[in-house]
Amino acid sequence: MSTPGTKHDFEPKIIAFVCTWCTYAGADLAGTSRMQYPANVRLLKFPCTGRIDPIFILKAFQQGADGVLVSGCHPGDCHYIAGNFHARRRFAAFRKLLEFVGVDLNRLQFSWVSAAEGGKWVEVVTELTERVRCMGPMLEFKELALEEQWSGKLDSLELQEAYNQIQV
Amino acid sequence: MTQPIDTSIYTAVTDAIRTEAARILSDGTVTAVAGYAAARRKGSSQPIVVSDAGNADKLIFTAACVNNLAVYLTKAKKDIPKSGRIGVVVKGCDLRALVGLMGESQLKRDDLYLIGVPCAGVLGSTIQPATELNTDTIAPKCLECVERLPVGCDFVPAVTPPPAPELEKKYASEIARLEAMTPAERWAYWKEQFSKCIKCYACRQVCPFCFCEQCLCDRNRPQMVETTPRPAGNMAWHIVRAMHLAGRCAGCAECERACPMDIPLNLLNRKMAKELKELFDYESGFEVLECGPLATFTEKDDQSFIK
Amino acid sequence: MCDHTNKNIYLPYLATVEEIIDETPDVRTLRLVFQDEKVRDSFNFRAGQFCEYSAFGAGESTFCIASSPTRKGYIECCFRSVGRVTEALRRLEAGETMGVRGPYGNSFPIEDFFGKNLVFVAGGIALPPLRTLIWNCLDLRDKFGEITIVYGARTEADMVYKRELKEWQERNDVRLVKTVDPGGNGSEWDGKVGFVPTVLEETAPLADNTIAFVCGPPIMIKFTLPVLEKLGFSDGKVYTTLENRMKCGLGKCGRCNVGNVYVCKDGPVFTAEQVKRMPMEF
Amino acid sequence: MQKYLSQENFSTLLEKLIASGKRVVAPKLNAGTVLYEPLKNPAEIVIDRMPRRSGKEAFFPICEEIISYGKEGQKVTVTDIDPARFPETVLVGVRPCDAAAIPMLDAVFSWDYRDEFFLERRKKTTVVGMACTEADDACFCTAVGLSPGDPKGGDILLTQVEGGGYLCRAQSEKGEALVAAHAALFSEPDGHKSLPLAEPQTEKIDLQKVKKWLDTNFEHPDWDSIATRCVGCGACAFVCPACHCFDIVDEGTEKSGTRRKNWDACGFWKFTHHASGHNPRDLQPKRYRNRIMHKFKYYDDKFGQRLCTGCGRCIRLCPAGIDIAAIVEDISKK
Repeated sequence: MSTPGTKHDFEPKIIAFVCTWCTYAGADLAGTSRMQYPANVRLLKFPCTGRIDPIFILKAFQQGADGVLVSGCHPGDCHYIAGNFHARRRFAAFRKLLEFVGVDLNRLQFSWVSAAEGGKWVEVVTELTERVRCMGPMLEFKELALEEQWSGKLDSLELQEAYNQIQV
Repeated sequence: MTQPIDTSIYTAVTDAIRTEAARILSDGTVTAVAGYAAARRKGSSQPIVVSDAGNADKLIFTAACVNNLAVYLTKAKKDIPKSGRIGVVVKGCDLRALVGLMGESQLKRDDLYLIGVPCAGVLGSTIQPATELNTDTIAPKCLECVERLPVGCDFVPAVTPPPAPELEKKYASEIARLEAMTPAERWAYWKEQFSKCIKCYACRQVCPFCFCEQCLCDRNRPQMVETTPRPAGNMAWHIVRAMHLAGRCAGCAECERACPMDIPLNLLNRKMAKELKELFDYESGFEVLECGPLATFTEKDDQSFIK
Repeated sequence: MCDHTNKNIYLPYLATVEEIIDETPDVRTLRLVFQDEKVRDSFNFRAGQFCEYSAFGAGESTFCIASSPTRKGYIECCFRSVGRVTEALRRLEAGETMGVRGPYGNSFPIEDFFGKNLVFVAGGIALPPLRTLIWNCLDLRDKFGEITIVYGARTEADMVYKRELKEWQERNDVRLVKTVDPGGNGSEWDGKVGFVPTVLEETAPLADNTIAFVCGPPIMIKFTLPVLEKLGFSDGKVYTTLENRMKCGLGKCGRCNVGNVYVCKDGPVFTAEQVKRMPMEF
Repeated sequence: MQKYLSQENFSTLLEKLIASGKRVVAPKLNAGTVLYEPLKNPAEIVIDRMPRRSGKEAFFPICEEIISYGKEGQKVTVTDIDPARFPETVLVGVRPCDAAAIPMLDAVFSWDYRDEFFLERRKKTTVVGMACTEADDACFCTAVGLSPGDPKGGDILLTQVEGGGYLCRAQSEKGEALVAAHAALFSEPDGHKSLPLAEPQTEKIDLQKVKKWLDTNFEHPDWDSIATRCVGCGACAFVCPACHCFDIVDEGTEKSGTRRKNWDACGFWKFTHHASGHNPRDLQPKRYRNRIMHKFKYYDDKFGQRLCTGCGRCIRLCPAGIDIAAIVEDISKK
């Protein structure tokens, strides 16, 4: 486990999509209890895990996340009765899809963290952060974002210069 | 080794479709029949809506009748008149799509008159329509078809389709091949495939299940998927498409057939179908279900992947 | 007109939002000043022309230039926030930067109107395309005969340019008839109640030596044209401006055409005679 | 001036062009599909199959940056694209139907305002065409007044000869310059006989009659039956060598990003949809009518020719089996 204040070569960006009723409160509890956990995680609060569209996860990776955490109420505790049951099925399917297109599932974590589980929150976040740190940056989507179709590619300035020299 | 596939039943099927269409049009059972008609190119066919019994003899069925006509009955095709009951010519795979649409309350069984086709298989995409059907030219979906005789139709010509050729199931073996790769290899595979995508949305437009009046990808507040046909946006679009079809796709493979760039889109759909079968024991079939696998849940669903 | 040879025709000028005027709860006017002094001096346009306005990160949107070419040093655009770009433009605060490409399209042949009476008929958010011409004419007031403005909106609150309507009402060289749809009038409403075509018929401007300008939603135009005809206006003496979705504004991108007429190049100003020859595709 | 270029020398020519730093674009396989793409080595070229997409991509990229912008505090900077960065290109193995479309696009991008993105790329590209020796029943170049050996739009036309190699005819300054720069690879054409050219099966269509019908039949019940089967995708427009409609979109955030021009299609409902919700072409038949009208009337009204070269791609690839050649032929007989 990382000790706060340790310098690392790579600080992963972790995006956490959490439900407001359980996990957000759990993270809040961790904070008010002064528990330490990596500052790499950015929290986005949703009314329910059922509201977390798989496309959000995709978008997070596209926008530069190295790891994504989705967390909500334990089964049976959903504020909206069944939101997390639906989410569970959806994410079970979505992670299979991501795996099939070549996303390493070690970068994606799902968890149930209740409002009382500040400790579990710290544990989940720390483990994911450290795991992703070992894996290094998520390059696939970032590289993809920089790619052009061949027809839209421009000559780089270096190439241009080299070409001009051939011409002379 | 290439072996011819017997499509001789299609002559009888064509005759039966014509007779039945003429009957139901003239006795007022339906106001129109959606089927296939011959087109200009040798051996080719195209969808047609016949509303006059006199035109029923335009209808045909051949191995080039590849389209899934269910798409013309969905909300996305508002322009097709839906005054009264409509007859539709359906293959087994098309019927599964219609059944799915009924399950999603998009269609009512009573509004349809289903003319089922005993099917010996159809041609694969981008094959010249005049080509003879054989084990090389047959659409890959037909090799995995288990329902060559549609069930639950109002009319099915009394002919028996020949048994399916025992051939390698291309999707299953391709999925297995991809699953055996490392994530990086799979990423490279799909990246190459999606690099061909031009965002023509043919895959979406022909899909019976893409009936949203406004696709997420056509909405721009917020723009969840980039509209530009660049690698990043292409990847995002295909992931979104596969996800939105998971648990709904009936396996008609229209997306793959329609793709002008030969992207193996049905592979994604088949993979999701395989996973949903394993996870929730769901398979698309001929029985109308109240809820698809991702629209319902049980308390005992697998959660081994959740901490 | 700016010189575009060998230049990136899609490159916008940068302009600063100098003033923001809320016309209605969802319609806003932006007064823009070009950041480049040379552009500020050289940017000339005629009443009726349009620009492509961009909010960087959201895209471009097409509106007419709503200010008069006689008022130098700035231009104004007026838009209802309904889409991605207009919402982004609405988020801009005074002092912020946006992009402007233009001016594009044809314009009102104002010289042809000298010595004539003018009737302006506008509905709702369609006043801005005529407002540029109204001010242009008012700034050259002695060159025209009588000027009548019939302006209608759904409700009092939906009326744009309220301050200017007041100004026109107070001027004795302009006849302003304003109207709201039945039910859209408040207790202190001092105008008429009724739809624009009906009110226009009541107003009954003389057709003799008069040019009419109509701009509004398609349904209003549809019912106004017959009224004008009844009043004796020939189609060649009725002008309107069309709008269609545009991307380039330059006659390339291929979406604004009505039949073989490109609204961005051949328009946006057309006579009723021209419009009647077009297929119904706008 | 006709010259002979042996198969071997053809490869050498490509090799030299690639080595000189030029972008050599030719039909090649990408994940199982033949597309015009930059060659890494001459062996990649595929000449016996028609590329799925047309050659227009070399000048009219599927997606290109037209400006980039950045915002810091209240200060916005907009950066132009330097046309010097458009690569010098040789487009090789272009089918006559693709080459013939290039002047059609020239007209659009150069009338009135000049689109330097297209024109500059065009200026920097030498088009080496290749006459067709095979045609399928979707090909209809002869029906619209072209032919499998038509030299229109190219700088050089290659014709395959018996026993391998090509007859090479340079037909523009650019073409002659290319031949002259590699003169050693070419020899006299004596004795080399070109392979018979393809013979598309379609009969010539009377395009004047088509135009005449279109002139007066914007409203006609047949439009509905022609287009009911259209599913509203953009496949036909995107594979078409002559379609040139595009979209302009911003990609990025408010802080930084690019403005891009990418292909668009009149078949999409979104194409003409106003933000207000109004759509002048609200139904698919209206959108399909625009496609036919644009190709055989509007473009003709403006530029005096048709916007179709009969490549047949839209016929082969239409998911709904719409056959533009059949439609136009029917119209010509009305």
